[in-house]
Amino acid sequence: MSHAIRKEALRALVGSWLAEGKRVAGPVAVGPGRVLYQPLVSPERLLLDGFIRTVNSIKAFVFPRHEELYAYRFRGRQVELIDAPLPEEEQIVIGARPCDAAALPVLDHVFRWGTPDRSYERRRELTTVVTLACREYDDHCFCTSLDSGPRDERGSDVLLVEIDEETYEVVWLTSKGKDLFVRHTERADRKGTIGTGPKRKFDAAALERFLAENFESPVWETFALRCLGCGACAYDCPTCHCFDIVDEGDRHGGMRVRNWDSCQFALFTLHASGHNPRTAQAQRIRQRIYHKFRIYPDKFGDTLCTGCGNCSRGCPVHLGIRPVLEAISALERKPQSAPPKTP
Amino acid sequence: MARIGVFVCWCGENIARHVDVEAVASGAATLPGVRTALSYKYMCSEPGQALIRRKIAEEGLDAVVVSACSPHMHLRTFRRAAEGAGVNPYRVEMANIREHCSWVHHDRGEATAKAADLVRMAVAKARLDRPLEPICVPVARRVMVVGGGVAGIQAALDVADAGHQVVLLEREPSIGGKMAGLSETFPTLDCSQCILTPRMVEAAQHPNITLHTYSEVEAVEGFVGNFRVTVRKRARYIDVDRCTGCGQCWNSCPSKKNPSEFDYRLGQRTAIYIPFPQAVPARPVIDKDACIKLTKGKCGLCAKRCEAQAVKFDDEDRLVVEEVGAVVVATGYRLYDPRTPAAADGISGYGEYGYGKYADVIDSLQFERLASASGPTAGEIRRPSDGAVPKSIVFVSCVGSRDPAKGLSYCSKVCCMYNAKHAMLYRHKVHDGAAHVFYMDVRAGGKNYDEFVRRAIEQDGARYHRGRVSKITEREGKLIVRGVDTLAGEAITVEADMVVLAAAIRPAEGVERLAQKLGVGYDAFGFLSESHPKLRPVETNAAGVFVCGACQGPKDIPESVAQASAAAAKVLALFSRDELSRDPEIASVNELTCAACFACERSCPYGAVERAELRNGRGEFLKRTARINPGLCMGCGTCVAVCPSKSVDLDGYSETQVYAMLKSLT
Amino acid sequence: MIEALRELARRLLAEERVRVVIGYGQSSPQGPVHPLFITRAEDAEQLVWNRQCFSNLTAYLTRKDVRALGPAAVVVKGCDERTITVLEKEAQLERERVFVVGMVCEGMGDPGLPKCQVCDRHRPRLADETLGEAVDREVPALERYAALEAFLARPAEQRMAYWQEELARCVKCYACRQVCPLCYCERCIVDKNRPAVIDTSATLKGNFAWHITRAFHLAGRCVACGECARVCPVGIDLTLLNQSLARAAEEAYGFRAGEDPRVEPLVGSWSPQDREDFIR
Amino acid sequence: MSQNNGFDPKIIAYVCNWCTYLGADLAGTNRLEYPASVRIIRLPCTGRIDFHLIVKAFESGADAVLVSGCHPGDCHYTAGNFHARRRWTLFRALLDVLGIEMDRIHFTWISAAEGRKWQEVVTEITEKTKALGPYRAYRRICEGGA
Repeated sequence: MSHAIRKEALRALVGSWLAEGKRVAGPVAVGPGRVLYQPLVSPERLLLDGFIRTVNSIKAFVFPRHEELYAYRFRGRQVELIDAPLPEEEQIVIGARPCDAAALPVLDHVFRWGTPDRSYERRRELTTVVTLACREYDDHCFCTSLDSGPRDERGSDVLLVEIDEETYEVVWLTSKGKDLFVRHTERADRKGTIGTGPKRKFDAAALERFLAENFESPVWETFALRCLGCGACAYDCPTCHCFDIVDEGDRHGGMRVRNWDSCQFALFTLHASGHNPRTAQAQRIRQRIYHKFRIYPDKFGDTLCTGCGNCSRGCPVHLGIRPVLEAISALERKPQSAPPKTP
Repeated sequence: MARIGVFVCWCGENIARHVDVEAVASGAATLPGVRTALSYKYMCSEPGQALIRRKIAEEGLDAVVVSACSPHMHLRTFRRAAEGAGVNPYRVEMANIREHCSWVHHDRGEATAKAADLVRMAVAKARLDRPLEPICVPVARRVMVVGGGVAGIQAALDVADAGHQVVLLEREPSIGGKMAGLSETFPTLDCSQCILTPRMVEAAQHPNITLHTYSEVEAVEGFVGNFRVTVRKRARYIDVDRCTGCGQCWNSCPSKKNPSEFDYRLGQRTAIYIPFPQAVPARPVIDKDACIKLTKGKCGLCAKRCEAQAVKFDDEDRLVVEEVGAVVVATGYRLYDPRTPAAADGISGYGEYGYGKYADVIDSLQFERLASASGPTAGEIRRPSDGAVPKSIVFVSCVGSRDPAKGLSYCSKVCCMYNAKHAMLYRHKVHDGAAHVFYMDVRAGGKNYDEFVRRAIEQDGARYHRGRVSKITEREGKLIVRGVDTLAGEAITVEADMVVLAAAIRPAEGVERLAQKLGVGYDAFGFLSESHPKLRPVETNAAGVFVCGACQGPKDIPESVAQASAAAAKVLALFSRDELSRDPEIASVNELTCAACFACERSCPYGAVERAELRNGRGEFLKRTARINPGLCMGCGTCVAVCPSKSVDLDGYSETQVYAMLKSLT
Repeated sequence: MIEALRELARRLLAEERVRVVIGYGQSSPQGPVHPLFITRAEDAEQLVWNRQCFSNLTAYLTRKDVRALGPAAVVVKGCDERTITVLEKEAQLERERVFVVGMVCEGMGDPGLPKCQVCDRHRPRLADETLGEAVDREVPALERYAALEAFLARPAEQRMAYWQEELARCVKCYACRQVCPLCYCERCIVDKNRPAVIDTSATLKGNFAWHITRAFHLAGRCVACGECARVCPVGIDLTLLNQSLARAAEEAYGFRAGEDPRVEPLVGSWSPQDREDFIR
Repeated sequence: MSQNNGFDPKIIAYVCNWCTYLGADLAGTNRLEYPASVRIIRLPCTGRIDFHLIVKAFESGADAVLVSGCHPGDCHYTAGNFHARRRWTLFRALLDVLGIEMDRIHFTWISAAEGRKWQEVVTEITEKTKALGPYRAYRRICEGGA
């Protein structure tokens, strides 16, 4: 036996959340062929089918692209610091993909490490993630290569698995998730079923071997030629979490704010002295791969990637992680003498 | 953090009347970087400047904000004062709370609030001022004098006599200006031409003077010490170098009935002509609209007669470039034309006086020609209509002057004197004639001036009526002048044979265009603006450009000549230096971030941007970059605006400063 | 055409006329087409040419690591080649160091991109060698700006509301900047912090400032390759901004960026007769 | 100034040092009164006035912006205003497509002699801006957050 909800009922439920004044976000079509997680204004705009996944991720709902840390006010010649108010609104993310939700525990390691990040913590508490298991995949998807899959439950509060065209199975994974759905489901005798996910695209073990020995490999330069050095991959990534802190204000005072940043920007590592330790795009691409697959794992025992493929999907030149890891994996399989295929 | 002193000036009552200067100062004292803020009655006075110097020493200030008048008025003054106390002069800023505030906003609350804003902006800017050192540029010791009337001639001769080169420019075919056409001059009644002609010749023959007649300023480039003036030499149709001035041409010219400009249309001249016998240079020009050869293609008699073969019918305008270090503007005046209303000037005109309608209503410059021995009547007073000697003349003062309702608000200053002179000259020549003068006041301030007017009335019997003329009509060959005598309190009517209108003095035609080329300001009437009405009367706000004579305001000959000598003295002071120091507020490139797109190069009006390469200590090529040549940059900042990465910045108006000023207004 | 292209690439590399050929590649027949760098003659068969060759590859001509390879050949479409003119005018490349391979193009995408519907440069004109045969058709200026026209027909408040909604999505990933062949500054103005001209925050304020800046920095320069809008991950139609400037340049000064290598850049030149009906 | 619900518009004027600034000086010398709504930022030349300054003014809370310099042909630096004119022409097209209220951006040529024109222009744009009210749309942009 399982719990189920019909799709219209789900939409009505979303409507009732909105009516209660809750913040709800989910996939919305913002243009031809372009679906993004966006705050919902009406349940009708929620998109549950007809796309592989959004180009952005749900991380913005716990780690906004722009966040006020604290305010400062000039009082004569003194400066007064005022804490930014912590978020208070409950929010529900509906229609998240497992590769989005699985990123949340990954982010947790970072933001709860050492001194916990108060506003991140608060947002995590206030956020309920309702995930939709994947039935379709595209060439960019590679969750299975990282031992994840289309119904990965990590990070989700509720997992919806399609039973048929009308109905989802509702699997509550946390009490927060259960509270949302418990009175709105019907009992069903079927469980939702989905496939095994995208075919494996590279060998993670081979990658590990390669990274252990090839920090100085010329292969990084061949990838770098194509990379334009924008931040689309990092900003579309559910796990990338680098930020920049700046002050913005006027003569009365202002705000210290935290904004997303990307290690792919040429000036990301520019020091105040003028020195820049990563002057070449090759170094920056290498950094991104190493951080995700070696530095972060060494520190937290997990991978800083869920295999969502957004870095390629949103990439102006269709680079991103998968093509790089595929090439590396191929290199590891071949004898070392052969030069890498031109990316 | 900067150590700024804010000094708020009362300017006597000028600022303090509408701005609460104490509140402005106490508000300024709380601003970041401000060490001291105080107000004082006259900040530009010596005690005021001493106060600034003392505070700089006491408080260890490194920047100064003076909240007073326009920086165009006193920035230099305060920079010098601050420099005297050891503050870099380019760390001095002014908040203009007089011209831009107290003089234009009379609500005390609003004016004070705005003044506080202006001070805050200036402090924000001063906080970011960099200390700078002036840039030195060489001076071209050569002056251009624009206008060859008595003022221009005087200025030219003074500078030339001091040993410097002068380029004297005159629009008409001959130098001499208005004075060359005057009869006798007040208050001495000496012959105008007798005193001027020798000076004209002297100017023409002076080894240091280059004369361009029939020429105008086409364009001006450059800056003080280094102007490049393009002169348009109008086609004269005469090869001046070949011409001997023999007169064969004009004596043989069949086109004789052209109104003479020099005689103000009272006489006639030929198509090829010299404006008057004593013209300098004594070389003719051809009036291309009157010349039969040039209009119809036949004739050419003058060319046939010319033994020197100096007539060139194919002559064209030529452009000559003169490089000079200074310019003196002496473009003089013209008379207001009482006939036509000028809507643009708000002048409704004096149609009721019948000027242009009745031949015997003339203006005062025309009367000068009638009274002049070299004039169309050889000095006999004869009326234009029939050549009869008028037995009664009415002289009308203030036609256009002192009449904001219909004419111009200002006093033309010289009319009272020449009215008296005209009455006197007429009575000397026509003993039984009646000279009536209608006047509003008689303004005869000046050495021997009032005595001169008294003489006209008491010895020469001029009849003065205090009042305006309301209408002039013609009846049976007589002009009926209706007016009022406000002293007698009665309307009076005078039957006159001739009426002379003392029309207002206006600046010469086209002076605005010239002023614009030179960057000189002018007032609503077109008179050029001096830097300061009292302290810098012949300087203008365009450095290196000076004014003298009636282009700056109505004046008589002695005043014009005095001003011309003053302008010459200013030029000589400028030329006494080998080089000028120029404000170093110029652009510079951050060569590390410059993308070398050279948008700046394309936008620079001075060609001051160079393409350069950046190399490391070992001389290895790093990148290309734009670079500013500080000798050529004039600091307009156009490069800053077009630089996409904002790798160019302009000292004194830097990006940080402008944004800081904006921020100070939030 | 594709064989001719590969042959040309092979020849250029074999004869060492260039060190790299910048063209298009495809990892699988259904996969997306991406920029490809060929440095060995034998790899030339990896080059592809089809209706998915969107990228304006001239963006790579100013890249430091690409330049370091040596003289380059670049595959261009008619729309792309105009950037080469602009880059040359702005001293960003030495034309003789670049071998321009022009591809006659019937339009990209299926159905064709909007820019391809009004394209009047199917056949490159400035290339060193052009492959393929086609005829250009003249497109009236109005047709080129039809989308802009339609947008401008909305009242100003609606336009403002539209941009507030659109730009609210911008995350400032700067893909628009990085993909643009004419955004070659090493230190973009948005990264300047003394003073900070543009808020780096992806707030509405920072986003307006950024997009105004990005668009205006391309005034009289943008060749309408449309890459900025195509790559925007959040789907903001930046071409409307670019077009507004392009049309103003065309209307006021009869200027189209990159069309004529003899004409001086628009910003940085002037005429006393320039119109000024908006100036009192 | 309180006839319009107490709204005192904030107007930023970018003016060139040699013409319009002196024109405003002349207005002062001639005691020509006008509303105290304008804050002048003096720059050497209109050539220096780039579009960022206009954007920044609105970001700083301006309800209107005035940009003013020498008449064509009178530029102290010979051509700065010609360069500026071309840029403004283009920039206006961009602002227009963005739906920026064009009634809030004013361009004038005011010479050193035109004190009266300065008075008229400031008076007029102040009245116009009062009628338009505060520039709420741009305030919304600035307060819109992320």
